[in-house]
Amino acid sequence: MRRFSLTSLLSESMRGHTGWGRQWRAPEPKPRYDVVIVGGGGHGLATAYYLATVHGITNVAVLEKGWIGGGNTGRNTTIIRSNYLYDESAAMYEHALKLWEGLSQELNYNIMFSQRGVLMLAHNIHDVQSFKRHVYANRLNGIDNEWLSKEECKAFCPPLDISGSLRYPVLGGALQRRAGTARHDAVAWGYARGADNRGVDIIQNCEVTGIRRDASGAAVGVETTRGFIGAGRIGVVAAGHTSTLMSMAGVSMPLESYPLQALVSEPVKPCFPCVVMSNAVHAYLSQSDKGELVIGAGTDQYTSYSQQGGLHITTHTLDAICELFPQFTRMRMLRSWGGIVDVTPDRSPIIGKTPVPNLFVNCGWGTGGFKATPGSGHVFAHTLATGTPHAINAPFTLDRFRTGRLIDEAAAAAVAH
Amino acid sequence: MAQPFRLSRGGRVDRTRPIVFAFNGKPVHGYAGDTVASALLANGIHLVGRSFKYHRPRGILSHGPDEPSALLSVDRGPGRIDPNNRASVVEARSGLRTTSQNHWPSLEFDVGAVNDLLSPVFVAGFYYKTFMWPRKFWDRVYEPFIRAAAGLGKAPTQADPDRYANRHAHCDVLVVGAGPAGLAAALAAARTGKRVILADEGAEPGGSLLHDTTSQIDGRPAADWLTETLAELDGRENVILLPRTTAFGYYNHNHVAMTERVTDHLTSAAGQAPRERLWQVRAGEVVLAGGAHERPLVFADNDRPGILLAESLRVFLNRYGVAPGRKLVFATSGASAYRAALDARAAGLDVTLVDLRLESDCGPELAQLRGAGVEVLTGHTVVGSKGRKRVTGLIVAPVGSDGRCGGRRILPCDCVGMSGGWTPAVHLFSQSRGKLRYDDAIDAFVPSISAQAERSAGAARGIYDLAACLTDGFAAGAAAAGSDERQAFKATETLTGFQPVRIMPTDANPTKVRAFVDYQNDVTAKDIKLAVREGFQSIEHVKRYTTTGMATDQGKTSNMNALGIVAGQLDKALPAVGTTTFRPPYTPVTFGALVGPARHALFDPIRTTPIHEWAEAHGALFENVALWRRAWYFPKAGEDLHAAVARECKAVRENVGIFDASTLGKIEIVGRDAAEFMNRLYINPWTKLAPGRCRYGLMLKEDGYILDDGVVARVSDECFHVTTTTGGAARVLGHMEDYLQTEWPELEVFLTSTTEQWAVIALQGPKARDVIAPLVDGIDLSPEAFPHMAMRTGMICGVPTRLFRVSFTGELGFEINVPSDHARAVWEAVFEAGQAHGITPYGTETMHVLRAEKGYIIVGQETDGTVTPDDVGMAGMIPKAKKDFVGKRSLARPDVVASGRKQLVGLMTDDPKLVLDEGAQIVADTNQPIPMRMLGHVTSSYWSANCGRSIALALVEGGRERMNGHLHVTTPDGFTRVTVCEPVFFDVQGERINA
Amino acid sequence: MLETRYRAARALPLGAASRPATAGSGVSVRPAGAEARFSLRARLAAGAAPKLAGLALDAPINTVGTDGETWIARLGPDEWLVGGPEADADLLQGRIHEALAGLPHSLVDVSHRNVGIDVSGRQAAAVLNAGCPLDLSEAAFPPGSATRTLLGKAEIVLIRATAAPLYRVECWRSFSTYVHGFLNEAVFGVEGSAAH
Amino acid sequence: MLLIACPNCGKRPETEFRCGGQAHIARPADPMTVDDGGWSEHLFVRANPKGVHAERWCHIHGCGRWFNALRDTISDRFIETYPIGEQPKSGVKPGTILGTSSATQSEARA
Repeated sequence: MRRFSLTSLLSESMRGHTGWGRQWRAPEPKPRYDVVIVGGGGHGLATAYYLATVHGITNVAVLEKGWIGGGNTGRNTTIIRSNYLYDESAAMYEHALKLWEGLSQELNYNIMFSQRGVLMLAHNIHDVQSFKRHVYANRLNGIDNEWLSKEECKAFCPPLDISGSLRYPVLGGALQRRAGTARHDAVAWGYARGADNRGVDIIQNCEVTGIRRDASGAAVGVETTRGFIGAGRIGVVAAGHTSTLMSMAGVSMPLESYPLQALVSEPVKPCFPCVVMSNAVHAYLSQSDKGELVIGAGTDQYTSYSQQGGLHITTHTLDAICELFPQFTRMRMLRSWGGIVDVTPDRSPIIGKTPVPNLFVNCGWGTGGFKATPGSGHVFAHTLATGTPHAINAPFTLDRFRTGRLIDEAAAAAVAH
Repeated sequence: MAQPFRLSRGGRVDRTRPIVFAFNGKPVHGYAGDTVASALLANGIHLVGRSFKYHRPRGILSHGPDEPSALLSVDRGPGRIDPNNRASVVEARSGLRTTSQNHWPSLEFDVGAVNDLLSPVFVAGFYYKTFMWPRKFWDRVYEPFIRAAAGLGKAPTQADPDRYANRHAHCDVLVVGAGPAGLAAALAAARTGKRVILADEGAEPGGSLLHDTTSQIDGRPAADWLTETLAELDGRENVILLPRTTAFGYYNHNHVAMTERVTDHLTSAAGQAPRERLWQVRAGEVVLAGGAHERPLVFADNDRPGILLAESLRVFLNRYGVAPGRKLVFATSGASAYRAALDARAAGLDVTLVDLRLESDCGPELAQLRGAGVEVLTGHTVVGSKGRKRVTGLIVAPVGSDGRCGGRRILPCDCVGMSGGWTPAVHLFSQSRGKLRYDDAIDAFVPSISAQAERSAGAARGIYDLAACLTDGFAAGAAAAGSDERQAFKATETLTGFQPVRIMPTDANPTKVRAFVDYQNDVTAKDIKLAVREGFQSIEHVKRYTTTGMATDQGKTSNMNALGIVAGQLDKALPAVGTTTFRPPYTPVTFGALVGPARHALFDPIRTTPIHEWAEAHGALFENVALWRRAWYFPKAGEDLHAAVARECKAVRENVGIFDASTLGKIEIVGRDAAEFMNRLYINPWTKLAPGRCRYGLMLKEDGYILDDGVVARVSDECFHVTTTTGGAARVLGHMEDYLQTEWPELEVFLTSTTEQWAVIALQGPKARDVIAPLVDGIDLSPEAFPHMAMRTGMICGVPTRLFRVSFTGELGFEINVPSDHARAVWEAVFEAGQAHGITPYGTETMHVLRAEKGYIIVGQETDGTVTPDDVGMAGMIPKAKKDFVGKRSLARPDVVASGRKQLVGLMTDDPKLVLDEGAQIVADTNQPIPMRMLGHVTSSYWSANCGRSIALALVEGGRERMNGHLHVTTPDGFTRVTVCEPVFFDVQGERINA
Repeated sequence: MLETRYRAARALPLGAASRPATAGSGVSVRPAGAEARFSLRARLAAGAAPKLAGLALDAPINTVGTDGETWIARLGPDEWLVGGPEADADLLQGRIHEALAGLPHSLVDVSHRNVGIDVSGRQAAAVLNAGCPLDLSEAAFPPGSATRTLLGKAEIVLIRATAAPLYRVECWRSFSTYVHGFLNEAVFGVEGSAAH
Repeated sequence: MLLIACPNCGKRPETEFRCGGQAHIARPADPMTVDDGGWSEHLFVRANPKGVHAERWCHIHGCGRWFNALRDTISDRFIETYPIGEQPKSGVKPGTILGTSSATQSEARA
């Protein structure tokens, strides 16, 4: 692998950049791999990378039906934070955040992890209680998250209006300073390059059409549009398409796939320093390094694989953005897009074994998957390599829906009374 | 005033109405009907901006929405400044102040242009390869530098004084685009009598007919046909003609979103009219007639100011009467540029044309142009341009059939019109999720399989000949309206046909050539090739890695060239590389238009009760609860929250308090099976509840967790008056209707929301009875006749009431339900009657404290969607004999019956003055290492004036086993010790309530 | 004393609302006065079609009938909204019970829950369409139409009883400030339109 | 925004409706006799098909009635809507993947 650095960049610039090779190969699939990962998004590629680097398992294929990073990895608002309430979620996302902090160097790929801080605004007394509950829980879990008065919020995010004239005035906020954003595409490409360099085969335009099981019921490989590929273990990491894939092995999942929309404005000079989230009015806003305001919208109410939602979801989101930041009404929406998010009943992921031997699944990240990418890949690699879950993903079983041991962050945030 | 490049005649501008606007502080003169671009060109101004990355001088490329380079900040007055406006679509008017962007200190002398020298380093994706060391530098040095360099104009900083409107509309046929095909389609559809909407993004409908000065349609000049057609459409009741209206989004089920620009072009204040209007059209059928976009040619330094698209050059000549130069060179690989050259020649300009095609591949246009006395160099490529802030010459060379270039020749010029062929505007078709097909004959993707009820017509599907466009449009319009009518139009033959070219052949070292593909994002052909070499081979990957097609023009001029270069590099057929999926919007849309009226007071409804104005007049502060605004507390002069609440709390327990509980949800449940229905929905039993009696009801979701609670009165055998929480009203009614309609349709029960029919005045405190006694008619208020948890109907202050004897404070209490329009009067009468008893109005904060003193839970505060009845000590309400109710089965799940669940307890701090933070976490041992084991959290915490100390409720793991034990609770700077106690702090025996 | 003082005085939430809004569009937005309203729920037996004020309850869903004073809007298969003069409230209630004797039904007084706003004028439909997503053309929403729907972020019942360009917007009390404000804003929103 | 044919009110915009998820999941007659696995399936496991989906909708801001629908989750096109308690008439089975045949084309216009 040609190492990326200022030196190599400068030396290449002398010769028209003709010396850069492929960042990852385009190999033909082998007949069999120790591990086959279905889904070439950030989570799948990270899984392959950590299988190779942490567990020394390099006879690995990542199968992607389209192009890598083309699903939710490339369709989100790139927010990264770890200030979750429950121990289980906090451990997972903090594990990821720690990996994010060194990821550019680890991958030798600038994924532009920007710790500009994520500020969650409290607009009513219930928000205040809920956010303080998070702040205290995070403190005891060793996760940075601090309560800011509204004046401190304004100091941290000057575009904010704290005059009290808003429909839902800002009462304060919870700030995680280590949180921020990253360049989503680069995450997929960086992991792909790192995994490929260690021998992992990344096979694009290869759609899985079936999961083959032996007489004992164990999974032994996948049928694909490029033929059968044998596998010691199979890890399905396919976000919105998980239900479809798992049904190929006869496994029904507690999942529903919804369209999730996001949009960006035209690029402008820096005008917004951090990430602001407002659950009360449903607004998520940051400014990309390119200058676009990046705005997350909500999910549509129905399941769909169309990657297209309704206009009313967009307008509803912009209502909230322009209520919080009335100076932005003359900005323009440049692009909008939709992803397919797979949502579990408790809105927490499922990572681990399935009823089918040798078949493992990592899904159900809902709207929160991007931020977990390195952590998710890391613990799933452990699960695939050892056949048992890592301590961090052990609580995120499929079985919890039977026992009732749910990890319901959304319910914990509750509703206004 | 002098407009040196304005032709002496021609064009559709109104020469009797001169206008003047500012560009970078200098006056620019033009005429009504000009765009900012045409007026600038009329004044010889080509340099209008600096490019995104390299800060290269840039001019005006296009006349329309595909313009990538000429982006200006436009100032229309205070609060009305916005960036990134395309000069080619902003209608010029007096008073505008326009400024160029992305340069320092000035447009002419831009320090950022040093980036151009560094361009060998700043190639596609260079930033992924560097800026990684030292690690800390990213946030502090590199990223701030990149951010400052990026972006185009400056974001607005003031609130926008303009108004925006929304309009839902329906029609049988929506026609998008009022060029020849769209007009013919609208005509055909309109003649059937169906409802037609015709929308066009231009200031004037007509499309190419507005600058077609030579064609004839059915024997008369095209302009005349246009006038007649518009007159016919305008005269029809069933047609809505919308100029300045861009259809930008094609959503599900023929929902098409369009923005109409209503006032930006008006000089005089437009009264109260909105700036823009969002049209949300639900169309029976859609005809897409959005035309086609011209492709630039990709050659070295093809981005110099003065180099325009050939057809745009023709538009400036014919529509605006502006000559973008005096000595013109057209460079082309197709026929349409010949038409522009002919028109330029006819306008008296010096014209040369360079055609990549061999002589033998050219059509009749060649002879035509030569016949007009124009020099035409066929079989010639363009290898570069001369000039810096303005093109001064085009470097051309003959190219052999082997692709080799012959001797170079410089054609001096002050303006270039280039044409690399045409790309149908399939954006909306693609948004509708129709499938595209690559048409080899015209080197373009065209609509193939529809996914919705739409059809494309004319150039939008690759039909470029005028007569064919008209005929096609008419057929599409008629078919969309369900008519078999067809009409064959006759028109002057259009010069069509081109030879696809990705990168112009060149003799230069390809690693040195900078030929721009995406002008705005400064993406060169070299960048695209680099991306492909590095393994980015899907067009989506190439886009994301190089940023080609990601700028504000969304690749309208660049996509096909980029795609072609990728295909060439991979040696694949173009369709094998695929095309990108188009997503809304077609052109950028202001947030304001999308928000419409939903701003300020109309952002979200503010729900208020009939008592609201009274509370306001009595100094209440309010809190938001769901959509409601509720009185929070009633401070007297000099009181803060703490002091006011302490006073209110004491007043209730000592005398009497009055509280507005109107926001509580209310549902009237009526029918033969009402009790059975209640049995199934609540954990409690209802069959034996006597009419006139009340019961506290608790409702679960099917997953076993608490959904809502409230007091329920049985009005009669077949009628219950149910109350819900304020925020839960709609949710509970929805939950009930769902079960009633879908699970138990056999039950004869009807549900009606009466939340707003009844206002609720809560009167709480030992003197409550004394206050209302003189006001009530027909109800015996004595404790024997009217015990706690009873409901009576009668009159109060002369209006009917359902009077509840209930208490959320632990005191003697009444909740007076009266019809809402009478509530203010009754409230005032009660307040007046209460004066003698020390009546005190109180708000939600005091309500919270008083109920916490008694350990009454609030759903949503003590519970959070993961709490069961047993967790809050209410499992005893479930009758043993009850076989089923919603949520019962889930209460038997292994982890729900397991020990160690969090249970509701009270907490008392060692320091009685210390009020815990709500949300504070609880641990057993403060010396354990992080991560600590948390046992639960504080759900409610207050200063209790009545107890003379702080009190708190908490959910604690195994809490009921920990009575009188010590735990530790987080504080802002550490921990504090607490003692676990029963969750009741005042009147533990509960005697006061029965007073 | 108290009785006479309060019985007559219904304090309507928009009672103090500003003058009827009219702008260049000529649309008038006017809060209605005090009226009696009932939510009627009933399961009609096959063939049995009780009549009320001469209006059949089995009229198609989403239609309204009126005898000039009383109006009955059928909002769903088993739901009607009935309106009439304030003074006739008790009478009306009695008549409904009488008409439905023997049929399972529920009649709930919602006079104070609902607030009426009348929108009239040539462009009334366009004003409503600022927030109402329905097709309000003559063909799709002719005189005699009534339905529950949305206006912006509020639920309304929209009633067009007569041929005049006059629409009754009924909403819940606490939404009336929003709905009234929305309609007033929408009056401006139709200005400057190229389309009429 | 979808356009949904309410069986009572005809085609109305999606914002008037609330989606209630998968249809035809009947509440067990006696839930206490269902084992933990079965109850978990009842509560949580959903078909989530890429293709035809049977789902519940409520015309909450219209007639207030619940009904069922068959919708293709790939194209978001409705195949039919039908009353609660009934089965679809079209005979299209949930889970079916519809092609872009001319038949479905004409449905786009239906």
